[in-house]
Amino acid sequence: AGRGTAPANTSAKSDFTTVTIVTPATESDHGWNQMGLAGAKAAAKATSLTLTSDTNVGYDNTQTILTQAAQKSGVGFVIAHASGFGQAAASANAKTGVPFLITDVPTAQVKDKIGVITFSAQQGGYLAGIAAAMTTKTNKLGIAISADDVNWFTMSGGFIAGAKSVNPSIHVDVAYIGAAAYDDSAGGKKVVQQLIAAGDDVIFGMGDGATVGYVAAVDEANQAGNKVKYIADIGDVSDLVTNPNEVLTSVLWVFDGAYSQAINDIKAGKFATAPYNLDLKNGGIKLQKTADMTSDITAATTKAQKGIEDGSITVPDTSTKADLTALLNG
Amino acid sequence: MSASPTLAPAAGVISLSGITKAFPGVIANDDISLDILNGQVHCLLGENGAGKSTLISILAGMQFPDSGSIAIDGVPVTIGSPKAAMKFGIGVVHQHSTLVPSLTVLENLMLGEGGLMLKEKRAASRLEELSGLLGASIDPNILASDLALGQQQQVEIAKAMWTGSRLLILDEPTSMLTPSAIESLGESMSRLKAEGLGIVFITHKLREAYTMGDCVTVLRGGRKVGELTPERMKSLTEAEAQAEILRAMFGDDLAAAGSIESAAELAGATEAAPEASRVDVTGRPVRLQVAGVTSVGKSMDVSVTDISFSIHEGEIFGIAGIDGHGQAGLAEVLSGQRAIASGTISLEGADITRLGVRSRQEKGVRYVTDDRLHEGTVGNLSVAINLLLKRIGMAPFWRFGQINKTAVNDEAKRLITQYTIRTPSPSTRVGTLSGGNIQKVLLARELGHGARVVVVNKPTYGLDLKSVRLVHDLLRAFAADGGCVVLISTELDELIELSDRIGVISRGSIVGTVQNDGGPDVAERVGHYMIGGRAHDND
Amino acid sequence: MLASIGETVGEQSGVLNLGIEGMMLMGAYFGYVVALTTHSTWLGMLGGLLAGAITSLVLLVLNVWLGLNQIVLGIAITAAGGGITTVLYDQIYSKTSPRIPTDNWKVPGLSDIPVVGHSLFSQPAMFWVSLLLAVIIAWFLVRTNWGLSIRAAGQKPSSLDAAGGSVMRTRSQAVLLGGMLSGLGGAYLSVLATNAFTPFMTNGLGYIAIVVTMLSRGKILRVVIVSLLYGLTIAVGTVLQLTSLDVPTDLITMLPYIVVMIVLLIFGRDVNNSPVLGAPYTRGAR
Amino acid sequence: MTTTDTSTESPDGITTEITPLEDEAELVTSRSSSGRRAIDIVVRSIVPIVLALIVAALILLALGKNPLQFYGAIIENGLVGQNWENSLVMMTPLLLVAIGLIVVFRGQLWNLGYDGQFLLGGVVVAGLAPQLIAATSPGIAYLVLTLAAIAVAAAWTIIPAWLKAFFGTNEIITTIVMSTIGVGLTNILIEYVFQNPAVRTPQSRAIDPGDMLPYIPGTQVPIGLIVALLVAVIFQFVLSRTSFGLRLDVFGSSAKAARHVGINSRTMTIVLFLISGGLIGLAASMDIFGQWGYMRTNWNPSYGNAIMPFVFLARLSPVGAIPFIAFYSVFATGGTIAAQESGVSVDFLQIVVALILVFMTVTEYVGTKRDLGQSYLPDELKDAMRKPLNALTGRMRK
Ligand SMILES: Nc1ncnc2c1ncn2[C@@H]1O[C@H](COP(=O)(O)OP(=O)(O)OP(=O)(O)O)[C@@H](O)[C@H]1O
Ligand SMILES: Nc1ncnc2c1ncn2[C@@H]1O[C@H](COP(=O)(O)OP(=O)(O)OP(=O)(O)O)[C@@H](O)[C@H]1O
Ligand SMILES: [Mg+2]
Ligand SMILES: [Mg+2]
Repeated sequence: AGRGTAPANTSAKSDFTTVTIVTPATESDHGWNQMGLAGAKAAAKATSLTLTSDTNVGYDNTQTILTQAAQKSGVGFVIAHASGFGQAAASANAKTGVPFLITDVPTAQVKDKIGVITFSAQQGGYLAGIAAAMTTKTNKLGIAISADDVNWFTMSGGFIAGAKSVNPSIHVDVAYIGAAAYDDSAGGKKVVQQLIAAGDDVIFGMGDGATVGYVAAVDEANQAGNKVKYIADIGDVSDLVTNPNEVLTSVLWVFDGAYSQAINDIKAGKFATAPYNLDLKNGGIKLQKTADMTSDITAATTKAQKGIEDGSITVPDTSTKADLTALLNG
Repeated sequence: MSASPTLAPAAGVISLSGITKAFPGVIANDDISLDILNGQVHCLLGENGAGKSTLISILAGMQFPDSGSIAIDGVPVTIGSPKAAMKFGIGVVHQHSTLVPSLTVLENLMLGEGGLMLKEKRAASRLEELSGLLGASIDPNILASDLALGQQQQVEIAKAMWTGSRLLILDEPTSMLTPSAIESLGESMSRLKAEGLGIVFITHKLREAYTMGDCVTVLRGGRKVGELTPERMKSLTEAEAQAEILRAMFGDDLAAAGSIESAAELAGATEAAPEASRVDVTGRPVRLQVAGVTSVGKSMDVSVTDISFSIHEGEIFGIAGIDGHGQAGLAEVLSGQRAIASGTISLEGADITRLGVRSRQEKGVRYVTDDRLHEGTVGNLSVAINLLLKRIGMAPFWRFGQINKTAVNDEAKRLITQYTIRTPSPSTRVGTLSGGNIQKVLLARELGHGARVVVVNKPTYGLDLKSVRLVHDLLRAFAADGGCVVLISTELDELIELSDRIGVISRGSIVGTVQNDGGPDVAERVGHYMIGGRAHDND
Repeated sequence: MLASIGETVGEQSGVLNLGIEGMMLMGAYFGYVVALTTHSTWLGMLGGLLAGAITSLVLLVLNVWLGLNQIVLGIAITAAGGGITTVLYDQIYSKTSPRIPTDNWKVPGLSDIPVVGHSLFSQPAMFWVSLLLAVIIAWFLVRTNWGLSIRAAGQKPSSLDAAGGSVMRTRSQAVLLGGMLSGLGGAYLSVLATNAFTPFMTNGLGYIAIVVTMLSRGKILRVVIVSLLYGLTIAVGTVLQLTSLDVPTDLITMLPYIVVMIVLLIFGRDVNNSPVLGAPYTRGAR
Repeated sequence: MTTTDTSTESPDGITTEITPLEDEAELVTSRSSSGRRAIDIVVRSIVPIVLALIVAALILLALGKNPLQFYGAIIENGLVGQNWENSLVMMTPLLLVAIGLIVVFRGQLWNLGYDGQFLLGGVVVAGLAPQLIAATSPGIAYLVLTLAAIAVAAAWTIIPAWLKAFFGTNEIITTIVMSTIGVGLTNILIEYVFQNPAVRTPQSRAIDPGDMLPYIPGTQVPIGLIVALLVAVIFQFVLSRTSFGLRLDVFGSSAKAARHVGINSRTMTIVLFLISGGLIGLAASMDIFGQWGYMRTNWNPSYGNAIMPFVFLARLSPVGAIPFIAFYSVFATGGTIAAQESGVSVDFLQIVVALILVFMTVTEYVGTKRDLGQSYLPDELKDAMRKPLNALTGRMRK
C-alpha cells in the first residue's frame, strides 16, 4: 500500500514573488500572532517581497489551508506560524513542493523543504524572573499559563530559575487555566485573582486571549489598593492597562531576523540547513524596556544576559509540565 | 332548518346556526344549526366521525368554524379561545382527560385562572361547594394521578363548572365509567339541570341518551340528520325513540346492517341477551393455561398479582373490571410485553413463560391493544406495512433481510379485501384512516395466519354501532373456528354478549369468575365482584 | 446559575433550549458593547439581558409559535451566537480589545455597611442578585397562577389550553425569561467577571447550565445547590493546580463533567424531565 | 384501487416534521405523485441553502464586504485547480459522521457526543499506527486500527446508551458530557501516552506519508472517500430495504409501538448508539489514515456540528446526504480563505450554517402545512392577530 510520491515539480524555487504567513488567531492577541505578523511584514519588506497572510484560521482545517496557501500564485514560501501546524505543513509541502517554515520541532527539519524556527524562550524567562524577584515586596511570584504549550513551560522554567538566582527562597506559584485555554479570558482572570489572593505581587502571564483576563485581574487588584505588577510575554500589552506602570516588562519575541534569514536562505538554496532560533544573542528574544525597569534591574538583567550568552549561566530547559513541576518543587 | 323554536320559560338559549367546519378531505360539520336550552340535557348522537366532537370544540373555542354563527341569548358572539368560552360560561369535559396528573386536584382546578397569586383558600371553598352539587367529596390536595377514574371525571366536571358555567358539555363521559358511576353521573346531571344549567351530552349508547337526555340531535357525515324535541321524546317509548334515532344515524345503511332490532341489540341499546346457541366448550382441550402469574410492575395500577385461569379451545374468556385495575398489565403479561416475576403461562401444554413478544407471536399468541393509535399502529407508515408489522423480517415478505415489496403488497391487498378495510390504497399512511378502520387493521393483523389465542383489550372503545358490530362478528367467527379469545372490556354488555365465562379483575387480581349461562343475573353477579365482593364459588 | 434558572423555567414549560450557549454569548457580547459605550455596568447588564431576550425570540417564534424542531433550532442558535459575536468582535474590537473601565460594582447602599458590607456585597454582588432572583422565581413557580401555568404547559399543554390558559403565551414567557437570564449570565461573564469580551468566552458554560438544570429536576433551590457544587469542583480544580501537583490540566477541566457523570450514574438515573419536553404544542393536533 | 368508496383522498407527499421517510410507504404511489414528491423534496432541500446564502450575502453587505468576492473566493478555493481534491478529502470524514448521526436520529435518539467519540477513535489510530506499521505492514494497521477506532468510539457511547435504555436518562445531555470528557481524555492520552518524544509540542508520532492510505488512482484523494461512499450506499440499503431498517423506523416513530411489535427497545437503543459511535470511529480512522497521519492536543474539527443541518436536509437518508456534504465540503474548504480574503472572521461560516438550519426548519414547516392544506399560522396566533385587526376594522366602520 501507500501512496505514490509527490508530484515531480516540487522542489523549492528561488524566483518567487510572494511570501505568505498563516496564523491560527488574529493579529489582535498582543502576542504570538501579532508578533509573527509583524515579523513577516518586516522580513518581506527587507527582502522586497509581497506578503500575504491568512490569519485566524484556527487549528482544525490546517492541512487544507496550508496547501491552499502554498498553491496561490507567486507564493514561494509559507510561514506556518503555530506550533500545531508542523505536521500539516509537511503534508502540504509534499503536495505542493513549496518550502514551509514551522515552529518548535527541530527534528522535522528537511533541507530545502521544511525549516524550523526554535525559541530559547527560557532565556527571556530567566531575565524576567530576575526583574520580578527584584521587584516583589512579598517575595511571592505568580505564573499563569493558559495552555499546555512547550514554550510556556520553558519560559516559566527560565522565570523560576531567574527569580531563584536573585533570591533562592523566593516562592513561585504556577496556575493553569486549561489545556487549551489560550483565549479563555474569564478563566485567566480567575486564575490571576487567585494568585493575587495568595499574595503574589508580580504575575507572569502566558496566553493569547487569556492575557486580557490576566491584565484585567491585575488592573482591578491595583484599583482595589493592591500593588501588583504584570509581566507579559511575546508582545506588548501596555495599551491594555489603565496605568502603564502596572506592566513591569514583557519578554518580547522578535521574528524579523529569523524570517529574513529563512527567505534569504531559500534564495541562496540553503534553506533549512539549521534551525532558525530566537534567542537573546540574536535579538530574537528581549525584555521590553519600561519605566519600571530601574537601573538596578537593567544592570542585573544585562549581566545575566552576558552570562547566558557566554555560557557561564545555564538556564534549565523545562519543556514539559513535569519538568516544570520538578523544577518548582526541587 | 334550525331547531324547533321551543322557548323554555325564563331559560337562556345558545343557538348555533349554519356552523360549517372543514378539515382537509372531510367536512366535519356541514351547516349545522341547533339550539341548546338551559335546564335541559341535549344529547348529541352520531357514528364515529360524524362531527360531534368538532361541533363542541367550536363551542368550546378550541376550533373556529369556517362559517356560521353562535348567539347566546340572542346576542351574536365570537368564541375565539377556550378562555372566551369560559367567559360565556361554557364548561367542557373533553373526550380525553385534561387533568395534569402531576398537579393536585386543587392546582388542576385553579389552572388557567387570572390574577397573579394563587387563591387557594377561595378555591378550596369553591370546591366544597361544587362537591355538594356533584354529590362527591374529593380531597383537594391529592394528586390527580392518584384519583380513581370516576373521581377524575368528577374533578373534570367540577373544573368545567369552575367559572360558574351556564352550559356544561360532556363528550362521551360514560365510555370509561362503570355502571354505578354512570348512574351517579346521571344523578349529578339532573341536579345541575335543576340548577338551571344547560347540558350537552355526547354518547354512543342509545339507552343513555333516552334515560338521561331531554332532547336529541343526530349527526351523520357532518350534517344534522335528525332531532327529537323534548316533547317528542316524552311521547315516545324507549324502543320507538331508538328506532327513530337509528334511522337517522344510519339512514339507508341500516338495510346493510340488518334489521333495526339487531343493530340496536348489538350496540347494547337493549338488554343484552346472549345467544341461546352457545356451545359448551368445557369438554374441549385447554389451550391457554395461566398459573399464579405476577408481573413486574411499579405501581398498583398496572401490575397483576397471582392470576390463574385456563381457557379452552374456541372459548371467549371475558375480563370485566373497572378500568385501570390491571387490565393492561394482564394483556401485556399474556402477550409477552411485560416481564413476569412468578408463575407460568403455557400454550397447549408448552411453557411459554419465558418467551418474548415475537416468539409468542409466532406460536400464535396475539394481542390487539387498546391504544390503537400509538401502540397498535405506526401512524406515518403505510397500511401495508402496518398490516405486516408483526411479521417484519419473515418470509416470504423479507428474504435475506431484504423486503419483497410485491409479496408485502399482495398480502396487504388480501387482508384489506378480507377485512373490508376502507383505505385509498395499501400505501396510504395508516394514521389518516378513521378509528374504525384502524381497528380493522389491528384485527386483520392479529387474527390471521395461525392465531391460536388472541387477547383483545377494549376492542370497541370509541367505535360506533356499525364498527362495534363488525368487531364482534370477527371475534365470534374467530372463536367459532376454534380460536381462543381473552376479551378485556369495560363494557359489561359486550362481555355478556360475547363471553363464555367472565373473570372479574380488581386491583390486579381476578377476584371471581362467572359462567355466562345466559341467566338474567349474570350482570348482577359480575357487578357483585366488581364492587368488591370476594369469590366463594369458583368455576 | 442564572442560565440554569432560565433553562429550568423553560424546561418546566416544556421547551428544551439547547441554544443557551449562543444566548449567553450574545448576552456577553452586547453587554460588553453597551457597557463599553455607556460606561455603565448596570446598562451593560441590561444590554446583555436584552440581547439574550432578543436571541430567544428566534426560539420563541420558530419553536413556540410555529412548532419547529427545538433541537435543530438550539444548535442553530448556538452556532449563530458564536458566529455573530465573533464576527462582530473581530470586525470592531479585536484590534484594540478595549476593556470596560472597572467601577467596582456595588449594590448601592448595602456595600456601605461596615465590615460585612464590603466583603459581602462589593465583589460577588451579582451572586447575591442571582440568589435573590432564584428565590423570587422559585416563589413564582410555586405560588402564582403564572407558575402553575408554566408547570402545566410542561406537563400537559392540552390541559392548560382547555383550562383557558394560553400554552403559547406561557411558553413564550418562559423562553423569553430563559433568554433574559442566559443573556444576563453571559453579560456577567463579560461585564463583571472579565471586563472584556473574548470570542467563545462561555466555553461550554451553556451546556453546563443544561446539565445543571437536568440534575436539579425542575427545582430552583436545587439549581442553586448544584451550581454551587459545580463552582466548588472548579475551585477544587484550581486548588489542585496551585498545590503544584503534576495533575494533567485536562483532568481538571474534565473534573466537573466527570462528577456530573458519576452523579448521574449513581443518583440521577431516573431523571424525569417534563414529559413533553422538546415537543411543540399545536392545538387540536391528532 | 382496492376497495370501496372511501370518501377522501389522503393528502400525498406528507412528510411530517423530520420523521424518517419510508420507502415502503411508496409501495403503490402513482408515478405522477412520486415525481411531484421528488421535485418537492429537491425544492425543500435547496431552498433553505439558497435563502441562507442570500441572507449571508446581505449580512456581508451590511458589514461592508463584497459578497460576490466572498462566494467567488469560496468557489475558487473550494473547487478550482486542485482544490476540488481538497474538498473531497474533507468530505470523507464528514460523510461518515453524517451517516453515524443519521442512524441514531432515525431512531429518535440524539447522539450529540460526536466530538469525543471521533477524537478518541482518532487518537487510537494516530497513537498506535506508527508502531504497528513498523511492526507489521500498513495494510494490517489499516484493518486492525480501523476496527480499534470503531470499537473505542462505539464504547464511548455505552454509558449514555445504557442510561437511556435502562433509566430513560436524557441522552442529549449525557452524550454532550461524555463528549467533553472524551475530548479531555484524548488530550491526556496524547500528552502522556502517545507523545512523540522527538517533538516539543504535545502531539503523537506521525505516520510516514508513504504509509498513509493510498490515493484513488489519478487523484490525491485517499481511498477513504470510496469507503465513505460505500458505507453510504450500504446504509441506504439497510435503512430502506431491510427488516432492520423498518424496525428502526418503527422504533423511531413510537417506543410504545416498538414494544408492541416485540422490538426490544433497550437492545435497539444500545445497538443504535454502538453503530453511530462505530461509524464516527470509522470516520476518525479514515481521516487520520487518509489526511492527517498524526494527532495533536486540542485538535477538534467538530465535523458533527458542521454537518448537522445537512443530515436533516437529506431527510436522514445516507445517500441523500452525499450532495449536501459535498456542497458543505466545498463551502468549508474554500470558506476559510474566502472569509480571510473578504476580511470577515472564519466564524462567519457558522452563521451561514445556522441560517441554513433556521431556513430549513421554516421551509419544512411551510411545506408540511401546504401539504396538509393548513393555514401557516397556528390558530392561537391568528386569533391573537385577529383581535387587534377586528378592533381596527370595527373602529373604521364607526
Ligand atoms: N388528522 C387527519 N389528517 C388528515 N386526514 C384525516 C385526519 N383525520 C381524519 N382524516 C380523514 O378523515 C377520514 C374520516 O375519518 P373518521 O375518523 O371521521 O372516519 P369515520 O367516518 O369515523 O370512520 P369510522 O366509522 O371507521 O371511525 C379519514 O378517512 C381520513 O382520510
Ligand atoms: N384536527 C383535525 N384535523 C383533521 N381532521 C379532523 C380533525 N378533527 C376532526 N377531524 C375529522 O373531522 C371529522 C369529525 O370528527 P369528530 O371528532 O368531530 O367526530 P366525532 O363525531 O366526535 O367522532 P367520535 O365518535 O369518534 O368521537 C372526522 O372525519 C375527523 O377525522
Ligand atoms: Mg372517528
Ligand atoms: Mg368525538
